[in-house]
Amino acid sequence: MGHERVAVVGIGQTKHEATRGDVSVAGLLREAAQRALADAEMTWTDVDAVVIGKAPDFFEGVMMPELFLADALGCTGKPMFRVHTAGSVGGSTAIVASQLISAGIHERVLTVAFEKQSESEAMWALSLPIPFTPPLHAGAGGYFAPHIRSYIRRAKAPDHIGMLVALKDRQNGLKNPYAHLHEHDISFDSIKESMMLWDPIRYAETCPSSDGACALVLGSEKVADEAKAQGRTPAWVQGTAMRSEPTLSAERDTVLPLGGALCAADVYRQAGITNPRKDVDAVEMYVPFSWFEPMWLENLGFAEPGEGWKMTEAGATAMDGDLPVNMSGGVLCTNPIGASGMLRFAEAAMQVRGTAGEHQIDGVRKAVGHAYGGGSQFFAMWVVGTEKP
Amino acid sequence: MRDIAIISFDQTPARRSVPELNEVEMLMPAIHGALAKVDMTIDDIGFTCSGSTDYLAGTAFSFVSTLDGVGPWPPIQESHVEMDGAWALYEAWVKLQLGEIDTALVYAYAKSSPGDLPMVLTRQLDPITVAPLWADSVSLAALQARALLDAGKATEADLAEVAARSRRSALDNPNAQLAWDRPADDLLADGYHIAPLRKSDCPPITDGAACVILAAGDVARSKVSRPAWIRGIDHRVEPIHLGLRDLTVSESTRIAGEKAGVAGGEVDVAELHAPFSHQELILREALGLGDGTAINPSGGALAANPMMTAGLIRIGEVASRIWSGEANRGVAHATSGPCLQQNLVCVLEGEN
Amino acid sequence: MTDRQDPGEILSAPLIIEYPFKRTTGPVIGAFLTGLRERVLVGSRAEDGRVLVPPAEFDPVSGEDLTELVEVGPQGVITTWAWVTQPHAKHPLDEPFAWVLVKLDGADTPMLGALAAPGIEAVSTGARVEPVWADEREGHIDDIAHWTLVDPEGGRA
Amino acid sequence: MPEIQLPASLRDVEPVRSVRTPAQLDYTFTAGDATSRFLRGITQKKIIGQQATPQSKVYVPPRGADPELGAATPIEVEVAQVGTVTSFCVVNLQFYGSGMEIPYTSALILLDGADLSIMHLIQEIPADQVRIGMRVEAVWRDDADIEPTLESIKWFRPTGEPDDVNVRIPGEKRGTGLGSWVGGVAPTELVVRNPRTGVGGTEADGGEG
Repeated sequence: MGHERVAVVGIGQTKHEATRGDVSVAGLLREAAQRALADAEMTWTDVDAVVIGKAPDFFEGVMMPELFLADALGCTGKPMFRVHTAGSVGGSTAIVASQLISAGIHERVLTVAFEKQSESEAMWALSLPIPFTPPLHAGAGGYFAPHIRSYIRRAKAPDHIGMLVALKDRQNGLKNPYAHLHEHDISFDSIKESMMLWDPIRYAETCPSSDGACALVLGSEKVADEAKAQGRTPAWVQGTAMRSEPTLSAERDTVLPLGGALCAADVYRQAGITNPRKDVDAVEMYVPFSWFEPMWLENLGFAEPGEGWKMTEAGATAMDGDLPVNMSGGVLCTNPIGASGMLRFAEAAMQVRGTAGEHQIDGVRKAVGHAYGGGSQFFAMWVVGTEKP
Repeated sequence: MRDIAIISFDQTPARRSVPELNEVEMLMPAIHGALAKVDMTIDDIGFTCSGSTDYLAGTAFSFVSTLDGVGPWPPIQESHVEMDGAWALYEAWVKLQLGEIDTALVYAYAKSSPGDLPMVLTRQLDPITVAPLWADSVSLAALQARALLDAGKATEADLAEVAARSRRSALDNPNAQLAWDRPADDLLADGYHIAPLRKSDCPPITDGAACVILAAGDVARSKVSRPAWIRGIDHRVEPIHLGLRDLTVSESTRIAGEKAGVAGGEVDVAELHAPFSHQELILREALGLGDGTAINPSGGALAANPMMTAGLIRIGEVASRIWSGEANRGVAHATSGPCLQQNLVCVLEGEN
Repeated sequence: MTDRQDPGEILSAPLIIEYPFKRTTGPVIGAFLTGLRERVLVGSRAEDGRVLVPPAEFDPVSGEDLTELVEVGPQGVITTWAWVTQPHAKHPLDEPFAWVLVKLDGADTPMLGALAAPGIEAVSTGARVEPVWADEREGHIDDIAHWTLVDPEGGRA
Repeated sequence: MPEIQLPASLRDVEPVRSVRTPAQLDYTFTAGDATSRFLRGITQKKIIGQQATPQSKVYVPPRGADPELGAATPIEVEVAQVGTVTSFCVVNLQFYGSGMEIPYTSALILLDGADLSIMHLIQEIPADQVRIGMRVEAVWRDDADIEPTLESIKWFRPTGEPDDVNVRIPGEKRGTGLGSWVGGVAPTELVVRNPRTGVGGTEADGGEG
């Protein structure tokens, strides 16, 4: 964790939509960044450094787009850094930003993650016809569906669990004014009747493609104490961790990846969490297909093996359950890929700060933000809390 | 700040094209070489970080398959930047500052040969007002060179001197791609490539990879007799639009050099990431380097310019000269973006 | 064990990455492109009073929003240039031409363009130029077909 | 959204809100060593995996590195053209460029003699009858149509053998999966055998236990 304490002192995000036709890429980032700065009561000139994250550059068709975005984010004459760790990037970007403070290098760091998927199509960018490379027969859903099937078999889970997750997250999303999907008519039956895209994944159990950005202002202990003195609650970063493992290795477990569990164990150790189910008050986890909720519940130590789906079925992960999961509506409601991980980290911080509005859980003292990417192989997590670490 | 040193460095021989190897196949010898030089394996490494960009070879998530070359099993602590490996090294240095780990491995690689590099680089430019013009990287550098000539800060002969000296120095670098001995006057007799630049003022297009290992304090001392300590490291950026910058100076390099403490002592050697000859002159001025400093003894980017890697190689080249005792204090520089838009400066020092 | 193969045995194939990206402009860059369609050049006024062309949505120094757009040009002067002897198929002109940074009248920062000129000797820093508009304009940087030299008396060279 | 002040000349015209910027980049992709060697086997209707050492895992298709060892894979090993379905999904989405009739089945198939499943199509059986553990065999294109691509195998079809009831779903051989917390205790790196040091894993892995 380093010598210096770090806290989230400003949070901003855009309204997420399929196409944000009103703003340029720069405008999209600035909408999130300016909200974060306003929340922190700072201006561009207060920022020491900027850390930017996004998923592959082909999404917007700009190579290393942080270069053309440098002045949009007030970086002139400042350090600017670009992280890319596949789908986990929004989380790892926030972690890299926090380390600039915990290492004692900077006091105030702005971090921004984004994707403007409407500039092209994710389906195109993710399926460039690379010669001699075995075709992926059905996109990301086609990649993850067999692993979900393996989970269902291994955990002996009933079919309706994925639908319960989709219903819960879409209903949570109705409480989040920034969420992309606001499906007021959603019901268990409408999900059940939606098209089976990649059996066992239904259309209504799948994340959307979104334009959106998320930004955080991170501050040193001094900066956070000042914010607190002025009545703005900081969310203290109590632990950060990242783990990577190979995409295609013979020993790897694609259902419950070892890297994900090691990442969780590391971040809990730092945050003093010994019993995750008891010690954590709220979780934002990266669930792009509904079945990943029970899978991650097991992988992150909230449930014994084979028991994650029982937590979901019993309502433990609902807003009024003992471990609310994805209060914001999660990736199932909003998926600007590069920003999706940071949105999880941001929501965890909002819960701790008590600023989550209608989707606020009462009395959150410790919250977990989680992101993953690639073929369930890159993991980034943080724990934020009301107490100084 | 914790004492962190560069303890190992390896690179693949720079070549115009390495078609017989994919990226991970090309990269692995650099990783294995850097580890072997200090008798380490990946199991001795606390953190791994890499730099690369998808656009060069046209494959999304290129870094995902190259990670296989590290063997991240059991799972490891790892990160990737879509930047030159010098910035990956910066992230590793920050991570080491946190005090939980003592070693880090940094690698970078690029295969520029599959595409038309100067045209691929146009995709970095403002996507609405500039990129559609397909203003290639050499043309933009030529605009900068003309500005420098017009300002009276350099002559074409000065550029030729840099070009000639770099390729002459490269004769001693077994990994260089362009190495020859031709006097500057001779170069001036060549026609323009994109005026006012001649071919000799421009970098080669290179496929290659490099790996650097960092270690903290006593771990570094246990591995090499004379670690190359990072005494300062900083990076800064400017707007991408050429019209918003004074092209004859590098303000971001100047700030980074000041923050990294370049002026804090004699600089024996400097490896400057100047892909075009005139850029060396701009960088020398920005860093305040005088005649006492040996500039680019490796031949620099004019002798081998693997994208995303050439900056990391500059750091490795300076470190090598500190390990050998050839230099006591050196400056390494990395750049990114058109016409020196973003710059990193690292000050390295040996212990006496 | 097998030996490494010669490069000649390696399989290779074309890989084409092509997409008709649709970019939302936002109001400031949108106004610049609208101007091009209407044969009008506009810049934005920065906090320090400078007029930036192409207009920036935000101050390049402070990062604050810029909102005032002003008309500039259409003529301007070359601040620096580069001569291309062998144009690339993707370049805006087929014949040898100059890349130029042009500071438009009323602007403080230059913009990039391609200048048609009879030869390298015809181009110089400080020379006056003006845009040659495309016949069909749709609100795109290519609405400026290219730039051309203006003689000192005000007519075209 | 800040209010924009336009010059008079632009106040009464329809504003531009978006712009098409088509871009094409042409690359010459080269397959590299491992893939070229693998695909030359395919042109002889052989499926040739690669491994780093005689003891290490056999990877099909090989990609140039053993991702567990972090080492090159110079040893070639021909694997069987029959294998076991370790998992699958039924695709009902017309996928860009697929040209497949839906629904079709995309499966992970562990070929006999290989250590990693390949993803390929299952045909010649109704989609709703595909099972984990089902034994399948490769069906090649006509000889005249064999090219250096894995698509020279048109699909896999059932062999009619009994299902492999012991089929290993990745990680499942430890019963609960590698990344699971048992009794509230987190797994550690020692759950798996480190292939370089031999530390970790169980004796069945050849590790120290």
